[in-house]
Amino acid sequence: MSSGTDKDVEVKDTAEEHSTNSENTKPDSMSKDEAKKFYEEKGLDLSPDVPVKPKPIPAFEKSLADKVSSKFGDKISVDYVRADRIRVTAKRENIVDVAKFIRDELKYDHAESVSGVDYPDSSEIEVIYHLGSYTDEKLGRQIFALATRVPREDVPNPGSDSTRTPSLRDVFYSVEFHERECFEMFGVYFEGHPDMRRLLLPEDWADIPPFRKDFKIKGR
Amino acid sequence: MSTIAPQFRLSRFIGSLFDLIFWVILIFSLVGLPIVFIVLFYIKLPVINGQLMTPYLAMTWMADPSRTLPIVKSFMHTTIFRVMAFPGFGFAALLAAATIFVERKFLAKMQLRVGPLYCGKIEGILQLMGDGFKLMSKEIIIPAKADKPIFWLGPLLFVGTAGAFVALIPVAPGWVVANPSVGLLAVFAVIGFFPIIAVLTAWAANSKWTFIGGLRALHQMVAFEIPLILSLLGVVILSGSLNLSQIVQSQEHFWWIAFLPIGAIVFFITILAELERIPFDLPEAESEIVAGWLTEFSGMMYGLIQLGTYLKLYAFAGLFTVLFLGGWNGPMVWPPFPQDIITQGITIGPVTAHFPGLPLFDQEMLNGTLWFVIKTVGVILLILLPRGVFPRVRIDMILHTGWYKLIGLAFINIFIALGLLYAGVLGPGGLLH
Amino acid sequence: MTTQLPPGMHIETVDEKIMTLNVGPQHPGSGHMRLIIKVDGDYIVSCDPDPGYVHRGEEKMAEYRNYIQNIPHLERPVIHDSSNILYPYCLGVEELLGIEVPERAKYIRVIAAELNRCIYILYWLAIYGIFLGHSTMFMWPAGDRELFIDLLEAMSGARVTHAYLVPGGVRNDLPSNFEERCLRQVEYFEKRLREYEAIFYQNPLLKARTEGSGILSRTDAIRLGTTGSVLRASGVDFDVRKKEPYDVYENLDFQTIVMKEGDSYARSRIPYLEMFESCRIIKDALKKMPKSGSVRTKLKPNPKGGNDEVYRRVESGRGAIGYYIVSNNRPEPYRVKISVGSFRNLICMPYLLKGEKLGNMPAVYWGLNYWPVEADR
Amino acid sequence: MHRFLYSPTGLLATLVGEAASSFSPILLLFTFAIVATGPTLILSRMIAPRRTPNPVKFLPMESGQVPQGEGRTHFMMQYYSFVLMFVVFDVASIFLYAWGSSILDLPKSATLPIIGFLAIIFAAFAFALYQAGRKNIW
Repeated sequence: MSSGTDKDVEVKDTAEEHSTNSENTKPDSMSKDEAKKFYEEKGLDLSPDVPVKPKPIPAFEKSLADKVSSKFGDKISVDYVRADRIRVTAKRENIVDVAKFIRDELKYDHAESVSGVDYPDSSEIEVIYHLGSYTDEKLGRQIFALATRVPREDVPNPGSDSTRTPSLRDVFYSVEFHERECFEMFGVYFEGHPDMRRLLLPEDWADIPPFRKDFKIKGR
Repeated sequence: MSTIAPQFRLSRFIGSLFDLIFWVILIFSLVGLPIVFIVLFYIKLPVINGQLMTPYLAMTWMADPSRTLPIVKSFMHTTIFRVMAFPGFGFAALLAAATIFVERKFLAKMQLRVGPLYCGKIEGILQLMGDGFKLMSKEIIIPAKADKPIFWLGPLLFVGTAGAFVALIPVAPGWVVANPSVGLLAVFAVIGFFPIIAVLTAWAANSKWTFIGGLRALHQMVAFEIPLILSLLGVVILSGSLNLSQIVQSQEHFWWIAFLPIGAIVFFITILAELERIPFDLPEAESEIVAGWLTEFSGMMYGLIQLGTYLKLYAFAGLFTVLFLGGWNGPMVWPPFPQDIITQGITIGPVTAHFPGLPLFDQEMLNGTLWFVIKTVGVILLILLPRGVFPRVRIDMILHTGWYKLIGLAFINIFIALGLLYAGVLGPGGLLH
Repeated sequence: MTTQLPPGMHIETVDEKIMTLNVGPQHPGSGHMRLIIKVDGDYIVSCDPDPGYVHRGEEKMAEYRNYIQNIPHLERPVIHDSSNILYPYCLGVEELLGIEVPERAKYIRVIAAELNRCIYILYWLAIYGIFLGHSTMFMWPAGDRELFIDLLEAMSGARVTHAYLVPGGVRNDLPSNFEERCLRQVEYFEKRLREYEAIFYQNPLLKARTEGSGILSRTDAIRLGTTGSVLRASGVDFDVRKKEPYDVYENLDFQTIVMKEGDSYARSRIPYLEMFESCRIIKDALKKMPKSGSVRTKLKPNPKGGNDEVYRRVESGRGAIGYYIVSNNRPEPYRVKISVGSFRNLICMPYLLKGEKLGNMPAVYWGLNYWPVEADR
Repeated sequence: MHRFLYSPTGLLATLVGEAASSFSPILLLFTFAIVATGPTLILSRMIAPRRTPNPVKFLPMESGQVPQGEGRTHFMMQYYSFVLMFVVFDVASIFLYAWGSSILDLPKSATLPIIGFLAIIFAAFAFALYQAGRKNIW
């Protein structure tokens, strides 16, 4: 992807660019053995006759990720940069700053979703904000995944244990209901959220937050 | 266990029959005979075949066929018959029932459906009956904190008031239940009751939705009562009378809709609002306030309200016909009663039967009724039509329409009527009279 | 805030005459959800949406089933748009497993998705009509849905829950003679759509009622992160089909419908106009589709994703649907998160209804293109 | 004797007067409608099932929730100005009928004061509507 030098040209044929982009990757496609090795590293289990197409690191996304990492340095870690997708993990202390930077400098303006992922093995819960942009034409196909990790307690007490992180509601207004959902499904308390109440679950829900891994579906 | 009456004994059955006969005789002599005497003393009875009718004599129509038709005919000229059957309740209820069926089929055709189809084999003609039985067999649930007497009274009052409205509509020359000299004012008085009943039951039900619905009914009256009153002033000016029958007679040559189309339009719009039909069905707006003031009604209470609503629909359509479409006036299309049946009787094979007292109705009355029904049904269809075309409006739009537009149009209508009168086009000595 | 309290009205002063209304879940003007509305007379002073009456934990259930078993139950949140809600899942799983989809299958998927979008929008439009008291607008779209239901039944064998899209392509090829039938029905449908315009959208009473009610400005639409028709009605030109074209949407000829007004009328009109575009897409796709070829890449039985994650999104009838799938080298996904347009638009409800008249509530509520079952998942 | 018993005017007319007797059929039809339809309520009460009562069944409609607050409250509906105007102008417009029904008997010069009256009403309408539009929150 040609890093968005000229805006008009880019807007007109983003689609074309994308296809040429994948063609460009073809010359450096690997041989069958190499591909097998590549997929084994990734942990993929594929039938051998599936065509192999590893993706290179696109330039435009790389430039965005570099902006973030040059600003925050060690405070964040860039997990991956792929076509249209960037993922950055920040510490929960500075996630608000990172989010503000992403909003003001990179022009991402809304959150598409807030997902929690429970990792009982490392005793952590990951909260991932998928951010998108409506205002910036170049970012139309981009999703910026901003993740943070919060400690997880084995006996959860939602709202009054250490499973808490600063809310991004003042940065991205659109996370309001997503964070409420994350709160009741994972027990992650978002500090500074004005309206941290239950949303989807029944009023009399008395069990642990249901999307944690130690909550088992009955009959399974 | 499958027998219908397992405890059946023939002797007891016969014994119970005797019991029954005893009680019938007892009750008849204690209650029936006094009633006969009361009728003899107080009710005006007709003279049939030169003989004054008495209740005892009335019984003889079964034995003497020559008396049958005169008695029936004399009965038809009593107030009781008018109230119960012809221009009154029975006629209106029949038309109302037909309206419900026609509405469902008509609307279905408009919306590319078939409508009622199965009940009654032919195009679901008995659907209404089925619905009636269904409503009757449903449990009536009254909210615990409701004001029970008022709540029970609500549907009855509604039907009664609709009946009172029906009483004022003249159907054919001389065929009207009540003919007061200020009939139009009586109409206004009766119309004013409907929102009051709505508010009363809404208050009695002790539910929020009914309460808001009742208030909306009140606001609807506030918005449309004055345009309704003012739009009819033109008709009164031109015909010079408040009596509905005289207003119809005044339209013998021209219908007032030809001269006062604006008034007719305003009146038609206010009819839709008073009937709570679709562009203005705010008191029952189901997507906003469940069912408005009808929310807590269940079973037959709801059925009675529906009956009252359709009686009201007939009465308003009749009023429109009377005021603007010339009521019963129309060319004579009803064939005269064949004279040879009166003079020679009906011959079926060897038997010739004479029916003194024929014809039951005179030609003028039948013709008038025909025209009235045709016009009224037309108006009813016109009232049903917006339901398939328009969405519901908002309460502020209703108030705005009523006060800013319809009242202005009604005033214009009054000046048109005055202009016609003073320009010498209409009125006594006018060009067209 | 676009809609302020009416002049002369303050929450503090009107507190004691406020009435709390529970709109839903058993209310003809609500779906499977509840709006706790406080009204002062005819004006709504606050609105607190309470979804969750049909929450079934689809995301949790997905963690217990393997990638193929997940297909039928992941389309349950919105069965009227079942192809579109499965679409991003298939795209995501294909990306996870590194599968290529045959060219013909891509076109068939697009056709199925657009047919399903029409089914959904017609259903939505029917309810929009009856919410505003327009019963004809309820019956007509509900009847015309049958056209597309029949087509999808011919394609997939099921009338509503198709489960037609699978990772690797589509479940089966088109039946014979499908192209002519589809073209004929779509062309008939376009004629019908123009009649909708005459009876509904040009209706003066409808315009008077919905124009200018519940205005959502462009800035607010972006700030609240709305999506789909709500976003486009506020003047933001964003459609995932254009911005991030998946499968063959980049080859097809269609436009994004955008309106500037941002009121309830615009929100109701955008989906209607999009049905014309859907018809164009279907006709174009039928023309450009390869006439023969494979429609499905065979997967290995019980495939495993790597230690990886994907986020894929498509444009559904209610806006962007995004699937966030985390896999951990097992046949079942480790976590599936469905970001649906309905849930994202829910945030508008307290925002738009405040200060609105009670009579505008159905128009604003349903104009948000909010599908309670989908929002709850 | 005979004449007294069957007087042609009838009892009602002699007692309450000619005018009232022309209204009495309205009341008669009002009563008849109630008498004719009321028994359906009783019939319905007889044939309809009455299942075991429970308190939830008799709650007022609250969309499936436990009712909160009273149904009969002090509730201010807006558009008060229109209600106020209604109270005034409804009576005024009914008065016009007294003139309208007798206009054919009146001399033409009698119309002028009425025209003046209409003008006053119209001006008052306009002023009241202007005020109502100014304070639309009434």
